[in-house]
Amino acid sequence: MIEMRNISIDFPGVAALKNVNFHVEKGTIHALIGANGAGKSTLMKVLSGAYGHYRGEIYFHGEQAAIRSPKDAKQFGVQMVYQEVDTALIPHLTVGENIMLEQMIHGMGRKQLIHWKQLHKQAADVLANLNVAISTHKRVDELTLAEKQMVLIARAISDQCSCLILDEPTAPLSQTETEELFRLIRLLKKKEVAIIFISHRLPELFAICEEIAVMRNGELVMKEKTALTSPDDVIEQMLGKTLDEQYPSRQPSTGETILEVKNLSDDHMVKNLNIEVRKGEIIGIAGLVGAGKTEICQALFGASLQTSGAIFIRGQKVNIASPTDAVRHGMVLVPEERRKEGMIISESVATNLTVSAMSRFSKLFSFIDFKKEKRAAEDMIQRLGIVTPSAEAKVANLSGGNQQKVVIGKWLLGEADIYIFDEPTKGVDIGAKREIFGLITELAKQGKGVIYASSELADIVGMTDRVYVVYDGEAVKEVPTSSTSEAEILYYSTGGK
Amino acid sequence: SAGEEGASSSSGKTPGKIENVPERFANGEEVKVKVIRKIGGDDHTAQFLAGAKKEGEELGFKVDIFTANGDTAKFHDAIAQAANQDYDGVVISHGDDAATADAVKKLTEKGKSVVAFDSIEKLKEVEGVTLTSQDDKALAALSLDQLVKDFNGKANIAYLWVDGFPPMVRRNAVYEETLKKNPGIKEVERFGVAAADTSVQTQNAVQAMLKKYPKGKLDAIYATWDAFAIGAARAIKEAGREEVKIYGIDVSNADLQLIQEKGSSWKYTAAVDPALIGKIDMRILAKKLAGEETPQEYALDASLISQKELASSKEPVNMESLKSVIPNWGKSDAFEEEWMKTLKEHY
Amino acid sequence: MATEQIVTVKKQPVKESFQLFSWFYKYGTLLTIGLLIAVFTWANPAFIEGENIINILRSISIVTIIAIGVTISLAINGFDLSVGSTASLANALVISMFVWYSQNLFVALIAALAAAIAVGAINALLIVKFKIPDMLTTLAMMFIIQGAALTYTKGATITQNMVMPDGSFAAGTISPIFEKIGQVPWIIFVMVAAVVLVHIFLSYTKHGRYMYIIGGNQEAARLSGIPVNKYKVIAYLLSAVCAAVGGTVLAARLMTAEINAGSPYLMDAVAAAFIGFAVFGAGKPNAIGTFIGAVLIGILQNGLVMMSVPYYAMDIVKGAVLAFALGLTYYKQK
Amino acid sequence: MATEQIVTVKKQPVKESFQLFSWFYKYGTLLTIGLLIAVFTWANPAFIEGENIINILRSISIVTIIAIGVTISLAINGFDLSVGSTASLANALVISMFVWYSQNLFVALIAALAAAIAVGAINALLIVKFKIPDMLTTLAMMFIIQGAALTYTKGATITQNMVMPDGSFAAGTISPIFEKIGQVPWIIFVMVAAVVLVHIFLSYTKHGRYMYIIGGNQEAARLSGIPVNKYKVIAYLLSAVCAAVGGTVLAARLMTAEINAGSPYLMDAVAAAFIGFAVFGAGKPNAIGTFIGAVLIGILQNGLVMMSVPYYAMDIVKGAVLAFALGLTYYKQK
Ligand SMILES: Nc1ncnc2c1ncn2[C@@H]1O[C@H](COP(=O)(O)OP(=O)(O)OP(=O)(O)O)[C@@H](O)[C@H]1O
Ligand SMILES: Nc1ncnc2c1ncn2[C@@H]1O[C@H](COP(=O)(O)OP(=O)(O)OP(=O)(O)O)[C@@H](O)[C@H]1O
Ligand SMILES: [Mg+2]
Ligand SMILES: [Mg+2]
Repeated sequence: MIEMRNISIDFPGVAALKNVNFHVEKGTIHALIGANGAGKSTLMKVLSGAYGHYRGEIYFHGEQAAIRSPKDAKQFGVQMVYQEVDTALIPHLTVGENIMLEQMIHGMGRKQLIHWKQLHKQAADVLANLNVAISTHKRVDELTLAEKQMVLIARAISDQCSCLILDEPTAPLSQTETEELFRLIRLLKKKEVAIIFISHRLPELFAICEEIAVMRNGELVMKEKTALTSPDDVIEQMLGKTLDEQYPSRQPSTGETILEVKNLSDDHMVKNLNIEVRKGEIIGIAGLVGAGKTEICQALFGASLQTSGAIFIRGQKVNIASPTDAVRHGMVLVPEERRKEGMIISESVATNLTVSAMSRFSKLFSFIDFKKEKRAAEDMIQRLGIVTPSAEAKVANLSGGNQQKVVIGKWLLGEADIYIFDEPTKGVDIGAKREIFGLITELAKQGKGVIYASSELADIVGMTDRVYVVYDGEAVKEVPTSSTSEAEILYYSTGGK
Repeated sequence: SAGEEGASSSSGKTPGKIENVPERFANGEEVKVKVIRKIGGDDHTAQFLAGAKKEGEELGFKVDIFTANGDTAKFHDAIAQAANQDYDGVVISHGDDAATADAVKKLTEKGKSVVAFDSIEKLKEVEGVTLTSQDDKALAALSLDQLVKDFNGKANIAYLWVDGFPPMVRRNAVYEETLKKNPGIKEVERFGVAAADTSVQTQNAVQAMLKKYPKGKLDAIYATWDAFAIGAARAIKEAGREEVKIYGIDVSNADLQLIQEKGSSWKYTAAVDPALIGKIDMRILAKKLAGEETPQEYALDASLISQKELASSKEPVNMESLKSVIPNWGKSDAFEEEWMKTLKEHY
Repeated sequence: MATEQIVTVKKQPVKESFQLFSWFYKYGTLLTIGLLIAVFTWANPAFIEGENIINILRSISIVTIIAIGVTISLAINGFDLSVGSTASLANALVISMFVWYSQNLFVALIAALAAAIAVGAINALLIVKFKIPDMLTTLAMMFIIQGAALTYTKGATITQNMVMPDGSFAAGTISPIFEKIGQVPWIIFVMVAAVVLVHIFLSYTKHGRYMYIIGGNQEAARLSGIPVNKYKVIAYLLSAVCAAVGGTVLAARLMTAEINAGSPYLMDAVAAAFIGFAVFGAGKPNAIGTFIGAVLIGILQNGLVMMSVPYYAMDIVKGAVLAFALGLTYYKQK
Repeated sequence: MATEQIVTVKKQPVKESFQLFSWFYKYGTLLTIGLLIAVFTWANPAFIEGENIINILRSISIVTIIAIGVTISLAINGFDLSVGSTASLANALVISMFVWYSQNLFVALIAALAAAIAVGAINALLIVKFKIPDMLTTLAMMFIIQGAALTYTKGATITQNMVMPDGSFAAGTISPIFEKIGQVPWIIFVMVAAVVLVHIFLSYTKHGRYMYIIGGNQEAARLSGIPVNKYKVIAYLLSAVCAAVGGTVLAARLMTAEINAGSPYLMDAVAAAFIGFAVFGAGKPNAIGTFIGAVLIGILQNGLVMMSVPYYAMDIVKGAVLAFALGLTYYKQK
């Protein structure tokens, strides 16, 4: 149905796509996979009209289609849910308005006045179809990330849609929500919609997609029926090498308690949290989306208001009223929403990497030692394999996964005793995920305490020594990883006792 | 301060009969007047308002003052508001826009007495209003004629003037005429802005002019406003070009300071004592309240202050001590009735 | 209905203090206005009389009209600093049409409108085409328009019967109908009309929605196919038109064109529009809020004059009340 | 080295036009300055003489010092509108210390500094604790400080020998050393020192780096352990101190304290700081850029007077050149 021929596109300093040929048929689900920065989002942005300056042609049902703007794309029914959700939402408007955005823009015809009641009803219907419970009158800037994602999907299917592009839609979703999304995708497939599905989760792709396309370095290196290939093939095509074990093996050797939290509550979500982390230990915080994992991390880090409880570090009671206090006591946080909380997009990669370790790079009278800073930054770029033109490039122009690496690299340079990771592998390709797991394991080996919060149960099971299962802001269960399973954790996460 | 004491003693006094004063003031009933000035932010305003307030309070009035800082609409809001309040009389200053006539009419319709200073001519047509003004023609002529005399009718001058204000328009008329009569006086440059930082802008501009006209190319600067003269004097001092003489209009403490500085190039300034204007306006208002005859217009005499005269004083001269140097400065018994003296003694 | 069940979200137990603060956020400005009215009326009962209320409305009308324009530019997340000087220019043009060129009301108004459209178009061109940030563009334009108005009037005040450069008298007169615009009740009607029209435009039409969408997330708006540039142009045009209407009303009120007559309105208009953000918890620029912001400033100004606060201390009180209202609104908000 | 391989990415053939635009982005302002110098010198060779250059530097010194403060507040993505009135207040305080209270130089300077710290602290308190947006806070503070300065001077100009309210004369004299600060070369030295110090602070120390990071993404800065509030307080204190230094230098230059003498500097300071964004392609507020912005404005003002452009047309040219420089800088930039 859609065919993209010889698509190339350049950005200053990068050739993001090189002669890519890609096609999809109606009523099929296509997977698109590739390492971070391979060009997946860029290719799809070309198709959805976000980038008009590409070379090459796009054909629709055999006829050439001049797609140079989002409006053009929409005329052909191409809808895209972007990877960075915040770039597509209007924060100070309501959920209803955000969902019905396209109708407000293209569906009004000569009508000038907006029919508010009708708008909210239509939006509520779309959400009901998706089985999502969000009030259409809520402002979007009050939503959680997952809810925002749902709003965007709702928007995409609210309009006429012949081709739906989902750029890593499942990254912020938990298993149950992912299932809901798949139910919906299958529904759309029945309605003859072509679906392009970008994800870094291989099992997912193999579960739902009929065809899989792999990109590497701006080129399409493989396109195959899912049935005729295997995850290992795909990984090899994607990274140019095979990947052995996903989770690094390790011998947990735990020392004395480094962090102890007693009865911690915050002012809106976290209730009576009791956790303990020992040296060299990786503990997991598991739970569904919206269970309050992020809130727990924030409360520990002093980033939200604590209303009761006590925190002991190395046996000493400490007062952590702000992130500054936490950092001073050797505790750091890799936040979940990197664009909002992790990076300074207008600054260079180097500046972002060294921000939390500035004191180590400054001399007398706080003067910055630029040489030392640059060396450390380049070192970290190499260690993490961050794809960037240079250490001076702005992080705004890096691909999503590489941005995540920068945020993690920042804390690796920061040197702390306790590391809190909140969904550190979200949006990271398998290769890099493996590297990040390696880094975390390395930290544990050095005797650091690690808190790993994630809604990906496989990662929790694969990485941690002990798991706290969170339900509605409360740690309802503590289990040793060796004696549990994904199913058991899921059982507790959904409120089972 | 003296003013506040006057106010408090008047309110503290039990209302008894005051002898030999007009009926209106005889039983100590409170008299409230308001002074509303359109322009503000300069020393002239401060002195005018202080003069009016002082005189009013000495007469036992309660005097409220307001300046709109150049915001005409705010000026009119204040007048409209005064019309609604229980003021007996209003002094208006610089109501030079057309709408002032209507606004003043509203005041008189409500039975309030009005005296205006430097406002539109149309006010003369409003029944019962007295329009006072500085004699701008005399001000301009005094200093300009001195300039012509000093240079024997042959000089290159810079003209600092800004259009758009009635006094400025009147001063300009004298200037144009004088230039026509003395073809030897050549205007080589002109500049003028009326802004919040007029003097600093003028200073920077005159600096550039001095650069453009090296020694011998520029003889004098004629400044139609003291804010201009201040800027010019500072610029000349900074450039060390004291051979360029300044002839100005208006005077204030800051001006006197500059004129008296050693080697100052500011030679003459023509002026009316702004505090005296305020005082006389207040006296005319008092006469109106008393129901006495007042003229339709009144122009205050101007004097020429010279650097030489100031230098003759041993002490540094300021606005207060100027009267000891310049004959008749700041003194006028115009409209000062016997009963006013009685009132002043009483309060 | 099935929808209902799904849409409801489980309520969190919200704490008392939180509710109090969000109440303040919504009603802080109104509360401040209420307090001020109470204090001023207590000090002088004349404050609350009809005539004085009309005085207040008259005094805020021009600020409000200009502030409404600023609100539109804020809605697209822009910022128009040139409104004050545009008002000056419109003022000069309207009066000069009458006085210098003996034109009728219609021509005079068209002249002001044409100037506004030119200003708005240049602003929009620089912002949309040359991509100069809006604050900078409109700052530069502020100087240019101010200069243009000054040059046009040669720095002089335009009045009926004024002396022309050639020594003759200006023969034109200002239309008496025009004079009416500047008087009660018409001046208040113009203000109310501006507020209501822009309120309807921003809140009930799709065009207003598009502007908020652009203001909230320009990139998303672009990707959704909203002609972003077109709406930016419209916003700056409307902003300039409001400024010109303000300048025209100012002209009708003063019946003269003084130099830079419009510039003092910039600060007050910006303040009114900003205060308006928070009124009723809107959280975004809106016409009703802007009007209430202007009312706050107007009441303050009037009340302080009435209480005979020395003129030099007025700014302190004005600033302090502003800070108080803002403090009530924003304290404990995120 | 292995690092090199990863870090370097093969260069693409970048288009000519693109390079031209990025060159303009970096050097647009300097080019404009160059053009202006050429035009003015051609019109009048005296323009380029040393003496006139000193004139220009002297005339921009106060704007630059105040603009440097604005730059610091912009660095943390704040905005300080109260600098002009803070300068007025400092001016009034310094002169009054000498004239009214016969104090020495030291006391006078301490008074100005203390006022600056008070202003900065209140600004910071309202912004950091009460979370009032910075533009609004400093707008309110602008009124308050202006009123405070006016009340302090009772609306009168303070000069040596002035008449006091009780009829006596002010006996104090202004220190001759103080007068020197307002004269060449010292006034220029003060400016250069301010520019150099703040440049070093912002670009070479970790504190400056922290400020830029806060300006870039406050939430990320907070979660990186930077004490955001502390740095905000410092930024507003420094901004107020710069404004007070500007006001003090103004006092030394004028030797009097005029009413609101500092307020006209706000607009020019903001303009200078904004122009500075783009100088050398910095893309963020910076001290050197601000200085160059001030130079552009200063050259323009001086050159126009020299070319005898009528004063009322000056604003047009000033605005047009501003727009031109900005257009060069931003055209085709994203
Ligand atoms: N606007 C831009 N300006 C400059 N470079 C860009 C821009 N957008 C993308 N790139 C570059 O193009 C390349 C491809 O980026 P893209 O976002 O398509 O990767 P991706 O495959 O979606 O990766 P991820 O899995 O991390 O989302 C990257 O090297 C990126 O740095
Ligand atoms: N700004 C906010 N205002 C009100 N409630 C919020 C806000 N942010 C989050 N919440 C609520 O807090 C709860 C937990 O939020 P969140 O989704 O971040 O948790 P999580 O367990 O970290 O999930 P995730 O898997 O997305 O990381 C949700 O019920 C959400 O509605
Ligand atoms: Mg991507
Ligand atoms: Mg989370």
